[in-house]
Formats: sequence, structure tokens, C-alpha cells
Amino acid sequence: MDIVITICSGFLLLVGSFLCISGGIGLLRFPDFYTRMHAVGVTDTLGAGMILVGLMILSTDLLVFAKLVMVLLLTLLIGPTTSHVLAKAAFHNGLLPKDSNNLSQAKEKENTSSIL
Amino acid sequence: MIDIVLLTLLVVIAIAIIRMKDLFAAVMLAGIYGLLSASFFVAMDAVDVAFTEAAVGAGISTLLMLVVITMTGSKEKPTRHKPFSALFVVIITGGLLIYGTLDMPYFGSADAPIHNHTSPRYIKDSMQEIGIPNIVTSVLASYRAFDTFGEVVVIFTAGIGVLTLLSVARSKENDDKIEAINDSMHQQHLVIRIISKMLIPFIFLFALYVQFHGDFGPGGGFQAGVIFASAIILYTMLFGLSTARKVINQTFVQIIAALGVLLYGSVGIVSLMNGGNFLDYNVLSSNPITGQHLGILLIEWGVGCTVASVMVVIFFNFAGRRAFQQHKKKLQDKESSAC
Amino acid sequence: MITHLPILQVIIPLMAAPICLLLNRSRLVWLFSLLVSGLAFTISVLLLQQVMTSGVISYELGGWQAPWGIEYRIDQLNAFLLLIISGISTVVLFAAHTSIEKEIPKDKHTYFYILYLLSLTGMLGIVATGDAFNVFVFLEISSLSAYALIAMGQKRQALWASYQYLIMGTIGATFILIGIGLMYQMTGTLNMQDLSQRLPEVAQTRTVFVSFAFVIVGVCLKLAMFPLHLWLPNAYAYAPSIVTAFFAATATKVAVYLLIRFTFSVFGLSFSFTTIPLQTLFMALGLIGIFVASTTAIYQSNVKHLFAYSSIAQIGYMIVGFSVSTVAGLTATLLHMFNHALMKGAIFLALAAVIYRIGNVELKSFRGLGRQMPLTMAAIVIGGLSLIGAPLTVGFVSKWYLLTALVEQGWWPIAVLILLGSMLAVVYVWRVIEVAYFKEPLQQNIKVKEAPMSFLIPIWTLVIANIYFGIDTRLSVQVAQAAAQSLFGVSP
Amino acid sequence: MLIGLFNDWIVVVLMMIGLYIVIAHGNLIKKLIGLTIFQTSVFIFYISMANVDGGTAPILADGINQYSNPLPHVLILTAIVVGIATTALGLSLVVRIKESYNSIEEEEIQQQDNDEQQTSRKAEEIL
Repeated sequence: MDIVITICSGFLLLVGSFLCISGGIGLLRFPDFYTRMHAVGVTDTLGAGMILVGLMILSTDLLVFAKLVMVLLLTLLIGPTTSHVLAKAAFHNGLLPKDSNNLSQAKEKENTSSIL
Repeated sequence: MIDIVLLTLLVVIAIAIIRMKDLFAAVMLAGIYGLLSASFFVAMDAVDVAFTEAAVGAGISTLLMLVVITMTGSKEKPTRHKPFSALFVVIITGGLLIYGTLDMPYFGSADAPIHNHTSPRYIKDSMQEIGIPNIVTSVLASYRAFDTFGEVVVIFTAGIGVLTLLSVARSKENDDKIEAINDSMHQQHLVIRIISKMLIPFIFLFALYVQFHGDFGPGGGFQAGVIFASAIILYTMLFGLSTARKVINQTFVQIIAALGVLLYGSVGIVSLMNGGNFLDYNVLSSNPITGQHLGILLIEWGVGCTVASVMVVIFFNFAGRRAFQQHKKKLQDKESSAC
Repeated sequence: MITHLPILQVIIPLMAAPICLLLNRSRLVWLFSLLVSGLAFTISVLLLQQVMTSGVISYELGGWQAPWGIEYRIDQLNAFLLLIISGISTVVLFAAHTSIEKEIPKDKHTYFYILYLLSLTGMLGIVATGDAFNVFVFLEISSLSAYALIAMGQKRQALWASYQYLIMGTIGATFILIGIGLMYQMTGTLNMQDLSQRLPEVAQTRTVFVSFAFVIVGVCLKLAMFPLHLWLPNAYAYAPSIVTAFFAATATKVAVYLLIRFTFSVFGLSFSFTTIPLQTLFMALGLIGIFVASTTAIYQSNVKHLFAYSSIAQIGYMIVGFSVSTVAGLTATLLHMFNHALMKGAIFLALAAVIYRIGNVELKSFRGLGRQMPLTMAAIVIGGLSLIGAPLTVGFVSKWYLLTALVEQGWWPIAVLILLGSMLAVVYVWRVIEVAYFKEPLQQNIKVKEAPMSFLIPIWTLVIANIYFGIDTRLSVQVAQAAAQSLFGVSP
Repeated sequence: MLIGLFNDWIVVVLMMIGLYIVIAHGNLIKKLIGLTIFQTSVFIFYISMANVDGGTAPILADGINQYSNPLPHVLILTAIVVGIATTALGLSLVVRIKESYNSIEEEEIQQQDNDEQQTSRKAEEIL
């Protein structure tokens, strides 16, 4: 049983760490703001989430487990929201994606009516 | 090892701040600097300090600076004169400090004087004398409670100072206009509004947890106060200042700030009345340990109340000033266009 | 209650500040703060009596023994300073209600009194405490309230002056913090008494030397000692006049106190004056300060600026007395602290009255005021004479003691230089007198009347004190001498 | 010696960077940022002096007998609060300065003050 738990959590931690590193590389290598933000978003939610799940499996104390669950839930809530807000703010202030010929119309649309 | 990595990162960021001409980026870097130093504090086993630094250095102070930048513009003009005199001062001071470090006890050595004179008593006897596991809280709230009282007064002073400098005489008419601006600004943030509404109760809950858990783990009145205030500040940012002011009356918040200081002080006065010295909690109850517990609980509440309300007052006044400026600018624009 | 006097001294104005916020009626708050300040003054008188009769009072906060908890330690020096601060504060506060009516908008009056009380608390706390870190905390209370009070001035320059003061003050406080940290690192204690016992063991280390340097530079920034004085003139000139009167009379004294406390009590005489060439350095800086500041004062067109520079010069005299490092020299410094508080309090309060009547203190607006505001101007003249050091005023007493101390050491040239410095004071005081008494009044000021009683009473209280302590020197000299002797460890 | 004091030296460098920003830069907000860095570095200095090799956070628990020194932690908690208080007050001054001088650059503000003084001097001479 122990070995299964160790392998499972180790695998999850590894995947999580890989995602975090790839997110970091993406942040440096991607061409424009929106794609970079995508990379960071992956780190924030999936990478951190995987690591948290990996740690959860390892935890023996119920209190620690509960705390990790709380952290995971909050990350899942906050990560995407911040990405959303960032992208929206950038778009609102006139930053267009690099390949943006067909997006300028969308921008106008956003200016005229937007609730979200 | 990790401390050296963190320190190196800190140096890199500090140098980046020197070179940055865009104030927005500089402020964000300063926030990162705060966060990194908080991580360094964790590595140095100073969890309470790390908590506070993360809340203050990376949170509140960055936030305030951002608000100010929206009012002042975010470009730094290059200075014309060469900074030789500054370099001179800095090199002299730094050289002196390096010279001073030469005789210092080495990093982490257990036989340094600071670990052998006063601190052993705190570590060994605080459990019998005060009865709570977190030594930092024991020292903060009992052995050196008067410093903490001073700290609360400092924050109270800052609140009053900001009030004198920034408070705008409020009239009904003014408020309505500010409200109109706010409404137009805050129409669009539906997603973040909903998420924040879900989160705010949790933030309050967490603040209360930190407030009460300060005896057993990292935390205490100051951290709790900052977290509590940050929930209100988040609400204010998303729903507009006038809405927030309807929910939380600013005069009321000011009174809470004053009451926090008074609560702290009256614990001391009560111990005077009971025949002890100022802030001697042993006389608060028949059993000294219970007295200590009671005293610490009460003064932590005093700290929490004052810190939370002063932070809210400070933010309200910065935001209020901003709204006032925007309003004035609009009026001026109207006048000039009418001409 | 008598055993709790040391803490009540600080805690009463401290607790009064938040209560003011709850009262929130300008007149009521004023009366309340006046009452509180008066109470603080009474306590300081009692404390001084107690110290003079029965020696040092130690008060352990929280009931914790000294190096572990914070200790309040009142000796003659502290008690003397407490008396000066709370006394001046009470007298100045008496005029506050009338003065700020014209200078500060109505809705900020409550904040003004709160900050005033906090600033008083800060100064009293710095002086009363026997713990090095507690000094830092109370230093920040007094500085933060000072920044806000100065920024309340009417002109926009007040804001800029306050900002500059904030930067300089914070650098100074952080330097003190570094110094305290190094001290703590070498000894493991923060209590001043304990530090003074444990520092000699490690006195030869480079760390202690650097710690000393940082504390002294930090204090000198707060003190506005000569090369570090740049923040002071504008801060004093543009602050509301009541604030100027209060700070000019007390704030620098607190910094001088810190200097004396750290050099004499904490680091000890032998370290401060034999290991380090502090004596020569301070003597030189003090003398240069006297001459540079007095000369600059002569060229000022704003009278508040003029007397602000004069304050820097007077700090120079205190520093010279300090650097003689004998009982006589230190007595002269302490006396001059007391006397300077009296004269500058009187002068700046009189200037506040002028601002109340005329609206500014440009030298040109003083024309003919000698006839229109005779009592106010007479106060400035007597204060000015005191600054010069004319006989029958307090200024004479402290100059006399300073000169005796210098001559005792055989430092004739310096004594001569001090006298020359006083000549410069004659010049700048004369400029004001000349304009006020020998020129025709300005057209727009022709209807100006004498200042109201709420100004005249505090002004003349201080002026009479100026003359009284100039003639009957028993009280001030006795206390100053006792304090100096106890610092040198000489039994009287 | 290199390892033993290395941390302290980096901290000194950090402090000096902060101080340099305060003195050399003319922008008022940048100065405040410099001040924060300066103060934070002093905090780092205090906290690193509290550290003991093999110690843990000063929260009493069974089976641990080496703790870091709690006193510097307490001092720095207080100092952090003082720092934020100063920053808040400084920032509000900056807001007011911007309102009345319409600039947050030291040189421009000094310039405006000097100009004002000169005009008033001239007015005096005419009188």
C-alpha cells in the first residue's frame, strides 16, 4: 500500500513540477502577452494543483489534509479569475495579440457592449 | 543554501528597481522584494515576521503605492545631475557597515551573545510564566507589551496623519457625483465580482482564525487586522467607494480605531487598579496564567481592531481623494469646453 | 498611585489622544488636551521632586524584570527633560485654540489636537524609557505626528518641507535602528542600564564602534546638527505657528537628550570620549554650526526662517558644551536646553500672535509693529536679548556657564569664538527690532491691534520665566548640576 | 569568515541600494520605494541575526530544544508596522504635493519654490 501511495504522489509531484517549469519557460519564450499569460495560468492552476494533490496523498494528518484541500479549492477559484482579469484589463487598455488582424473587430465589439 | 539564493534574488531585484524608469514596474518589483524577503524570513524560522511582511510589504504597501501612481502618473523623469554625492555617501556608509561586520558573531552560531543573555529565559520559562506555545506572541504581548502598545499608537498616528492630509470635506452633492463615476467604472467586472463575493467571507473567517490562533501558531492581532482590512479593501475596489462607504461608515471605523487603542490601554489601567504595574497581566485574574491569557487575548483584540480600521481608513482616504480629483478634473474639462 | 508616576507621565497623554477622536468638538478637545497636558506637567513636577530627594526611580512595565521586560528609568536628567517638555507643551497649548482658528480648517482641528498629544507622548516616551528599542518606537510616534503637523501649514511649501523631513527623519531613525541592532548583537540586551554594563567587555570590537557611529549619526539627523540640518529651517518656517513654537522649544532638546543618554549612559564616558575623537569633531561642528547658521539667519527675509536658523546656531552652543565633556560643560548644555526652550517658546509664540493679526511674518510686514503690538514685540525683544545672552535673562546664565566651563579647561580661543557668535545674534535680532520700532507701518497694517489675551498670557508667562530664571538661577542650576554630576558618576 | 559573514555583507549591499535610491533619485515615489527597501533590508539584518544553526521557529513543541531567538522577531514585527505607517504618510504627502505643485520630481518642485521666492524678492525691491 505504502509503495503505491509513494509512487502515485511522486508521479503527481513530478507532473506538477514539470508543468511549473514549462510554464516558466513559456513565460520567457512565448511571443506576446496573451500566450505568456496562458503559460502562467497553467502553472497557477494545473501545476500547483497537481503538486497539492500529490502532497494530499502523502499527508497523514487529517488537519494537514483539510488545509491542503482548502488551498487547492482556493487556487482553483483564484487562478483562473486572475488570468481572466489580467487578460481583460490588457485587452481593455488596447493591447492586441501579436497576430491580430481579425481581432480588431472583436475589440470594437467589446468596447460597445460588454457585461462580462 | 536557500537563504543565499533568496538573498541573491533580492539583490537582483533591488538593482532592477534602481534601473526601472517606469514607476508601475518599480512598485511591482518592490512588492516582489517584499514577498521574497518574507520567504527569506520563513527560511530564517521567523514565521510571524514572514506573515506580516507578506501582508504588508507585498500587500498593503504595494496597493497604496499603486493607488498613488494612478493619481500622480507613472513615469520617472531622468535626473540631470550625476549621482556622485549619493554614491559617495552610500560607499562610506556601506564601507563602515562592512567594517563593523568583521567582528560580528558568525551567522547562525549558537554561542553568539544574543542567544545567551536574555533569550534563554524567553525560551525556557515562557511556558510556565505565560503558558502559550508561541514564544513570539509571549514576548510581543507580555514581556515587551509596551513596545506593541507603541506600535499600535504608531499605526493610529499614521491613520490620523493620512486623515489630516487627504480627507475631503464630504457633502451629499459631492458623494452623488463620485457615485456616478464609480458606477460607470465598475459596471464590467462581473466575473471577479462574483468570485470575490464568494471569497470575502472566507477571508474574514481566515482573519478571525489568525486572530485567535496567534497563541499557538504564527499570527496575531496585527496580521489578522491586515487580512480583515484587505477583505474590505477588495470589496471597495470592486464595488466602488461609495457603495463600500454605505456598508461601512467611515466615522464608525475611526471610532473603532480609537477604541482599539483605548482597549489596549485600559488593560494596562486595570492592572494598575488591581495593584500591579502597567500591563502586568498576572493581577488580572486570581490565577496568573489565566490572567496572562486574558490580557493577551484582550490586547490582541485591541491591536486587531486598530490595525484593521486604520488600514481601511487609509485606503478609503486615498481612494476618496482619487475620486475627488477625478471629479474636479471633470468639472474643469466641462468648464473649458463650455468656454 | 505615586509609584506609578513614571508610566502615568506617558500614558495619560497617550490615552487622551484617541479619546479626543471620540469627543470631536474643537473647543471641548482643546480644553481636554490642555487639561491633559497640565496633568502631565504636574506629574513631571512631582517626578522631579521625587528624583531630587530619593534618587533614581525604576519602573518595570508589565512587572517583568529589567533586561527581559521594558524598564522606565527616571533620573535627574530625564526628570528635567520631562519637566521642560510638558511645561512648554502646556503653555503653548494655551494659545492653540485662538491660533489655529486662522491657520487650520475647522474640520481638522480635532486631528490637530490628537497629533499634538501624540507628538507630546512620543517625546515624553523617548525621554522616560530605559530601553533602547522602546526609544525607536516612541521616536517614530513623535516623528510621524510631527510630519503630519508640519504638513498642516497653510502654504504648499509646508508639504514639501514635511516630505523632506520625513525622508531625513526616517533615514535617521533607520540608522538608529541599525545601531541598536549592532549593539544588541554584541551584548544580547536592549536595556540601557544592562547595555552600559555589558558594552565595556566588547568595547574594543569594530562592531561596537560602528554601532556607536550609526546611533550618533541617526541622532544628529534628528537633532539637525550642523551638516545635517537642512530639513529644519523649512519645516519650522512653514509649519502652523503653534507647531513651530512647540517643536522649536522641545523637539531638538529631545534629540540632544538622546545624544547625551547614548554617549554618557549607554556607551560610557571613556568609550565615547577617549576611544573615539568625538570631542574634537563635535567641538568643530558645533562652532561651524554657530557661525554658519547665525550668518544665514542674518540674511533671511522671513522672521520664522530667521529664528529657525538661530535655533540651529543655538544647537551649536549645546553641542560645544557637550563636547567639553566635563561636569561644568554638561551643566551648561543642560541649562541651555532649559533656557533655549523658554526663549524660543516665547519668541515663536509671539510670532504666532503676529501671524494671527497680520497673516504673515515677512520682515517687511513688521514695520511699525512696535507701536501697534507693543506687548508682543516687547516679548520678541526680551527673547532676542536672551538669545544674545544679555544679563538678567536666562541666555546670560547658560552662556556664562558655558564660558566658565571652557575657561576652566583653558580653551580661551573657543570662548572668544562663542562670544563672537553671540555678536552675530545681536545682528539678526537687531534687524527685527529695527524694522519693528524704527519704521513707519505698512498701509494695510495700520489698523492692527495688540494680540488677544489668549496669546499674551502664555507669551508673557514664558517671558517672565525668562527673566525670573535669569535672576534666580537656584532651581535650574541645581537640577542641571545634579543631572550632570550623576551622568559623570560624581556624587554631589 | 567568508561563509560566516556572507549573509551580512549581502544585507549591507541591499541596505545601500535602498539608501542610494533614496538619495540619488528625484522622483518622490521612487524615494519612498527606496526607503522601503532600506528598511526591509534592516529587517533582514535583524532576522538573520536571530537565526541559530539547527534551530526551528520559536513555537514550543515537544521534542525540540533548539529554537531561534524570538526577540529580534518581536522587534521586527514592530518595525514593519512602523515602516508601513511611514510609507502611508509619505504617500499621502506625495498626493498632496502632486496636487499643489503638479509634479512629483524633486528638481521641478525646488525650481518652483525658488521661482516663487525670487518673485517675492523682486516685489519687495519695488516696494
